[in-house]
Amino acid sequence: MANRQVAFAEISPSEFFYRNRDLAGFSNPARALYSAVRELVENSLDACELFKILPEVTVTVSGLDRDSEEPDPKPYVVTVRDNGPGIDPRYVPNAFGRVFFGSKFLLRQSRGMFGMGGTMAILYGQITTTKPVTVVTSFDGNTTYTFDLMIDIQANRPIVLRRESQHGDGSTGTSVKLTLEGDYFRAAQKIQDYFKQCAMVTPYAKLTHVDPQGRKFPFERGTSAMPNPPEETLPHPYGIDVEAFRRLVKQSTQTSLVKFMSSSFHRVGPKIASQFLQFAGSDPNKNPGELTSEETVRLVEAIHRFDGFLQPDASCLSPLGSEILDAGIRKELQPEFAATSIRPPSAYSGYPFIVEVGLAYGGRVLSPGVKLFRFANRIPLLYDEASDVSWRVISEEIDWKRYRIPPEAPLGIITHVCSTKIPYKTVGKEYLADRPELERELKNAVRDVLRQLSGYLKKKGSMEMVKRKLNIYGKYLPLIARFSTNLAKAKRPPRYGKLLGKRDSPREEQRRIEEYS
Amino acid sequence: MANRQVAFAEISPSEFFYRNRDLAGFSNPARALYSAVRELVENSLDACELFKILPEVTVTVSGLDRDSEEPDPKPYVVTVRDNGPGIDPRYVPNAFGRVFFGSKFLLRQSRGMFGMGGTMAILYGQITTTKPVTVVTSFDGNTTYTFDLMIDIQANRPIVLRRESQHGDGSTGTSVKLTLEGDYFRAAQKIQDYFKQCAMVTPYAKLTHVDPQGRKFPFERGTSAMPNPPEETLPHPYGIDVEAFRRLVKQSTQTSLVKFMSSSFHRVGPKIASQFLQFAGSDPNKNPGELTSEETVRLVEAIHRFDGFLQPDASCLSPLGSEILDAGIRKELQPEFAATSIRPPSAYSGYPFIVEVGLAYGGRVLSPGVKLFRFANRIPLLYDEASDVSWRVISEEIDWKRYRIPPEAPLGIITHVCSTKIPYKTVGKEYLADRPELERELKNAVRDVLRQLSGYLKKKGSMEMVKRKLNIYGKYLPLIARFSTNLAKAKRPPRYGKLLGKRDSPREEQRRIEEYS
Amino acid sequence: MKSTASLRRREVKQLLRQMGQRVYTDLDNAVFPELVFPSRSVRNIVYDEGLKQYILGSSSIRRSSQNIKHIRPFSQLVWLAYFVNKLVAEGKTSTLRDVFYSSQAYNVEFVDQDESDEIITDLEEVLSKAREDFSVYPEERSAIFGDLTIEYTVPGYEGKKLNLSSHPDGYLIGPSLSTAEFVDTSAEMVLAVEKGGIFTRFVEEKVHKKFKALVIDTAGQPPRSTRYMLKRLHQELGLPVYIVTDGDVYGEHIAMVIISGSANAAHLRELTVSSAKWVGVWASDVVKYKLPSNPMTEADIKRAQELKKDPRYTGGIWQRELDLFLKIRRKSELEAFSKYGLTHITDKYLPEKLREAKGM
Amino acid sequence: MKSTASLRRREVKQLLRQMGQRVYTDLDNAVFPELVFPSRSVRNIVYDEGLKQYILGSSSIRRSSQNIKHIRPFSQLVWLAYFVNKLVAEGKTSTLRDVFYSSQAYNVEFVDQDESDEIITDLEEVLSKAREDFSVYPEERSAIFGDLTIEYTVPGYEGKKLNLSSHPDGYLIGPSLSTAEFVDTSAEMVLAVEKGGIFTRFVEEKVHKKFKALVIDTAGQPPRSTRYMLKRLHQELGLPVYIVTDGDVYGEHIAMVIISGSANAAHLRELTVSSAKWVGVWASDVVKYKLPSNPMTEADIKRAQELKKDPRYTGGIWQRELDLFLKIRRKSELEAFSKYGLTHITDKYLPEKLREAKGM
Repeated sequence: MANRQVAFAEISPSEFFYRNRDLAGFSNPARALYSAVRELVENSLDACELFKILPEVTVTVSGLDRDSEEPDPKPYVVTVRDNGPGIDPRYVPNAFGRVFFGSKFLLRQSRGMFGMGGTMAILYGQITTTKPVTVVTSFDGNTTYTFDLMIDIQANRPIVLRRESQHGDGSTGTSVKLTLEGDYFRAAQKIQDYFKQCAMVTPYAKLTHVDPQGRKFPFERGTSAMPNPPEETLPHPYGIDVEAFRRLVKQSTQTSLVKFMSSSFHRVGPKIASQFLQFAGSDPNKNPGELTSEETVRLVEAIHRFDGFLQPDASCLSPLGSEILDAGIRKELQPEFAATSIRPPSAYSGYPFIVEVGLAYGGRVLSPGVKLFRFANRIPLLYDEASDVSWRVISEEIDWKRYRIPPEAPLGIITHVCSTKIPYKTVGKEYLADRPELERELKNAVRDVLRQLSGYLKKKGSMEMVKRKLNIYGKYLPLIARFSTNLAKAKRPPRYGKLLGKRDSPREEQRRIEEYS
Repeated sequence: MANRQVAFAEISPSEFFYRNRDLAGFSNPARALYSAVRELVENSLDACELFKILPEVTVTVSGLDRDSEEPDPKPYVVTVRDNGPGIDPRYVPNAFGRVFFGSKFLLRQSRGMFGMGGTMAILYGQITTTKPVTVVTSFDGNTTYTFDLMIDIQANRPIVLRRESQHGDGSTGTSVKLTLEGDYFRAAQKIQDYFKQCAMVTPYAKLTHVDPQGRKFPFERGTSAMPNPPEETLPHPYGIDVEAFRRLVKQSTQTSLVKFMSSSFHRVGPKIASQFLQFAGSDPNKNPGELTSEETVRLVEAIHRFDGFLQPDASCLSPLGSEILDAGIRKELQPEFAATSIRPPSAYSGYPFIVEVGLAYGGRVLSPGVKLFRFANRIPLLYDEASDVSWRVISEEIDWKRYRIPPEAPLGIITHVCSTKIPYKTVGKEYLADRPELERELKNAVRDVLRQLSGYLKKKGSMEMVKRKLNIYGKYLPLIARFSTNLAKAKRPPRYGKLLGKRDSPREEQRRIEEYS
Repeated sequence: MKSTASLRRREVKQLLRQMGQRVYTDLDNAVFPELVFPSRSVRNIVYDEGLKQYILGSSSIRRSSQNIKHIRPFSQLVWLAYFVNKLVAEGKTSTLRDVFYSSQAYNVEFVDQDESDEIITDLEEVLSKAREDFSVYPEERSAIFGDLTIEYTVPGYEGKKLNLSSHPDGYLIGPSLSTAEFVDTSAEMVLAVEKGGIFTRFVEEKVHKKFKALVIDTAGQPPRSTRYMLKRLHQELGLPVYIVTDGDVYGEHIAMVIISGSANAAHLRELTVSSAKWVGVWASDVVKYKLPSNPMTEADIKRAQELKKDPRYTGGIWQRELDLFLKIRRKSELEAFSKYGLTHITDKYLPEKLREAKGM
Repeated sequence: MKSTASLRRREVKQLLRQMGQRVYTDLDNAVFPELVFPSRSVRNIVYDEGLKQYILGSSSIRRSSQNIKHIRPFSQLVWLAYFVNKLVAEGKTSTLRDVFYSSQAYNVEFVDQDESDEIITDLEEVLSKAREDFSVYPEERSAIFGDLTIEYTVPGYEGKKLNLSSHPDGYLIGPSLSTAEFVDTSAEMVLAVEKGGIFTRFVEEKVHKKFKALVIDTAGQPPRSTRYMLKRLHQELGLPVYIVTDGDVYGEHIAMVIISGSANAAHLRELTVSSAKWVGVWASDVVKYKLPSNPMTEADIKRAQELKKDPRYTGGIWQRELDLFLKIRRKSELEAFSKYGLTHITDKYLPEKLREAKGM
């Protein structure tokens, strides 16, 4: 019996994602090219915004062999250059060559959620073309560093093939150039859509896309107003688990439970901390480091039962705001009418979030019918629309008839959710779950912009109505006179001219019209 | 400028999945309880089958505090005990306490695809209850080892709290006991369905479920026939990438390309290897270890263009087979009629697969209408039915009218796909992608079982028809006689008695009936 | 018997002239004219226990030419009065559809025939007259047969007489029959049947002679002109009216409408024969005569449950038969009696039911 | 004029007896009896260029009582012959529905009325007679008006005469009119109109006098008894037939069916008046008279495209007007002429079109 054995092996995180790359959006050459572009662009934008730099990002996609007439899929070179804060050269190899090493593992609003998109792009490039990635960066403006990197997948470790430095030109920023097997022919539409929609919610960014034929698609800056950078926040007690609690205890230098509570949690001050500890039956002066395992569990259970904690606030979030959203919509959709609605902060499972909704009506860009543009932490979401909570709200929760909007009106609805944790349903980051709190806020915001549109259409319509009705007495009274003269067998028409004369002025007329409408 | 810096940090794989546990099916207490049960059961079944042991698995779920009347969610203890091959004590801590350490990282058909379900269950238990997991195992029957383990999440490392050994009773097997916060009230239905459907495709297993109220739900063995254990297979050249190719080169001891090719790939022999190398323009005698990076890329590209490779065969797969599938259907659905269709092996993207479809009609278990039971590598798939390729085939691709099956017929359709790699659309392992090769095979198999049902119903119907018609002349001829007598104004009825006398025997009658039907 | 038809015509002409004068005078005095008539909204349709029929309540519509939303329908209403005034004067008739198309020469802009039909009903209310009185007839027509001598009043036929038993396929009840005077009859009752096939059967089997009856084919739910004819036969000749329908809830309702009127003609009170009797086919007949029957559909059952709540259906056979329909959940057609021979319905069923009815 | 109606009755009785004798003799000789008649399957309906109508081709149905699938319909067919033989003998009529219910006393088990209707058509084929000849009439009936004196042949009215201009609402064309003899007429043409409202208008406007016409209301697509009446008027009295319909493809098809017959009566050749003329409303009239019109629906357009491929529609005005309908994509009703006054259709349109028709 002794020889019957199951073989065990360990694999590295890179190895795991190498094997299951479709989990991260790298399932085929078209999707991989699209994912590589968006992951790198999002890293650039995140970095710029954190330091409140007006972003300038240039994305070039070109065939590895520029003259080749080979059909897709084939190797492409993707270069993404930004004017961000740059990266300290000490971190460059690990940041790009190691899965689970990154800057996104904080409670802070950012586009990336899983901290591995960039590395996945490099990994995919390497396994399909065996080319290294080239990273050029300057974080102080004085020196520019150039790295050629590959990944030792089995060890999840960067291999530095080249490291050079030269004199900088005073500006900071990072440029990433990688080679991967892609299918631009099939990815082109999604990439174009991605830039267009990105421009809608980051009108303060200058984005430039150069396609494999060398054509330049610039998305110019529409405003230089920028949202405040997101801030890191403490965890909210609601939604905390035992493991997280123990880590906070370990990190804390406080020696009493009450001080620990009021310094480690979001919106928990000494007063609420005392109330809670009384509720939990714990000694406020106890040293948190001395909590037994059982005591920890009991305390966490008490946290879940206590209803005296304040709702999370959203100071840590960085919404677009009405001005930027409006500018983005007007710039990209050129509508006849635009409206926005910014909801107050709310929270689900301890994570604060803000819903912002924009509406565009008419103009030359939109076609008839409702088009939905979905964003989460400023990322356009392009796939699986019908599974998204926004779609559900728009298609099922809104009583369209109430707003008297013609069914084929050219309408764009833009939804943006920002949060320290976006409730994505999958790693693909393409659609949001039906959290009731989120659904409620979306519903309120959509209703708000529809009311605004409804008001606009009514105003526009009633002006036309007045014009149309101005001459209505003049049309019908003569008919009434004619028929009644015949019925009454009268010899002459009635003197109803005075009734028409009553219309002293168009203003008087309009008053009357309004009175009866 | 130097001070503006992005903070970087590394996290461990455990940490990553701890933070994003909804990616692995642990998003809430109900789903987590269900996922923990199924992951542990599937590990047990995989282990037994690999060694062709008739599985006996007992799953007990009980409240941590048995007398507590507390409402859900609350801590539950889940114990899964099997009679499998056991685990070498050297591997126990890492197998259970370390993400990315496991036995599933091979090209072999198994229920688990990502190799981390069991560890995720333990991790989830630990973060919600801080209780260790207890593993009891014997791999030789002589000694039984008991471990109490926890996971150091930040380090992705097991912590062994207890390691004891005692004298065994001669039998092998493993028992895993973990404590986690769960919601049995909401998970009960899915767990019940899971066992019922499991029993349908593993009728050779004895499964027992004991619920929190102590009620026992046994699923007895319906057959002792067992499918052959799945075998590990070499990779097929179709779908290979540069990284994988390089690894094969590194592992190989062959010193010529032709020998390397014919010993490292599935269904590539010396002849095909030579043809291919000629096609690629490579020297067959070149030492593969001396390939440059560029040469490697060119060779892999040539592999993708070459159309002389054989389709993968399915000797490595372990389908249920007609006998076992039929036994499972009869045992669980007790139908009036059952049929199965086993398709020949096929392949998509280099992965071999086999489709097996069963059908159940009538009986006391099924209710009117079509019910679909989906399985992949013997796992029941319970969520997101409408997104699955089987559902699409049944609802859109089948012309039901052709089979003359009454619309409200009580019908069960069972689909089973086995493959070295199941094309799951998400990590949740709940539905399969619309691969055209898969769709075609499912369609053919479903049509086949429907044809069988159609034949059965026709035969059943025509027997009843014969009985009903036996006396038909006796009924109508007297009427015809009566009316024609009246019309002809005849004085006596016609002597048609002889016509009835022609019915020599029922057999003669039936012959005539068949002649005219 | 007096000449009711010509009296009616004179009265309508007078009413139309009065309406015109009111409008004319207002206009001449520089006042926006308006017309007031009862509202037909659902809330204003009430059941009158005494009359045993639906009537309109006290809410009114004030349609003013000053209101910009009313001026178009107001003009249409005055045009319609003008148009039918010409019809009556010239002794011509028109259909609902004709009215719609005729309007197009006058710029009064009906959007569709539904709209002109509505205005016709408005005029019925303003004048308190049925549209047949101002020469607007429906297209569907039912038929009559039996010993009744009439005298026409329509142009070209004035004074001509006709006996309605002279054409055994029956006489269409159209404008000329509706406006004819009744001269003489030997009939002692009116039998209203729901279906043409049974009407023909009754004529063939000489029901008009055997039962001294005038037979009317209502062709389903009878058009108003036919209900008006029944009313006149009852009122002017004093004949009792018996109703024979299919054995289903729709048949029961045909009888009810003849007896108690319909909600959408609640503004007209001259269309009901409250003493008329529904003699069958009852649900109890379906059982008693073992008639071939079909299961009631979902819609049938729903309709029966609605009618059970209808105030007209209080008490008597009405509730009893509805309950029985709902219990047996089956329905039969009049033709079902053919199972027992074509003449069973006239030889057996009808005499039995008429005997029964006289005791009701 | 000879008494065609009584001749026909005698002929039918004889045919029924022959059929009975054939079946009886077979049975008596211990042979399974069978009946052979033309197949009505779509493949056996062919267009006869000479007759300009659909007829049945040469395929036959052999219905044998030996075939277990045929014996039930065979029995039903013999029962039906037995049943109508009684009807004819007793001078009674019956409807399609009556036949269905009457069968229930005889154990011949029709599943539904569709099935008994089918067997009635089978008997039409076996006897080569229309069902009206063996006293089975449809329920829908159309009407006639004008100076035609008829003599009834139905029981109780034998020898009685009636002039069809004596009731201005028109006479229903039922069994007694269908079987009456034509005695005398001053009419010189027959005008078949599609709608009751226009029929009444024609009568009111004395079209029967002005144009010396018999006016027939076909009530939409005319029932067979009406087509049979048109045929008789044409054949026995030599009157030309003119058809006036709505200005749409359905109107055009009503005219076509009167002239060339329908596919589902391809087994009967005595229902068409091949010299009848469709005088309007044509698509070109819609344009020429600037009639109020509505857009054609999807269904209208599809129907027009189907008819374009129909062999009966080859050439002449038929294709021309279909093409124009498809071009203008609008349709008008007969009532649309009311826009120009109620009498415009009779004063202007009809004379113009009849003039035009005489040149056709």
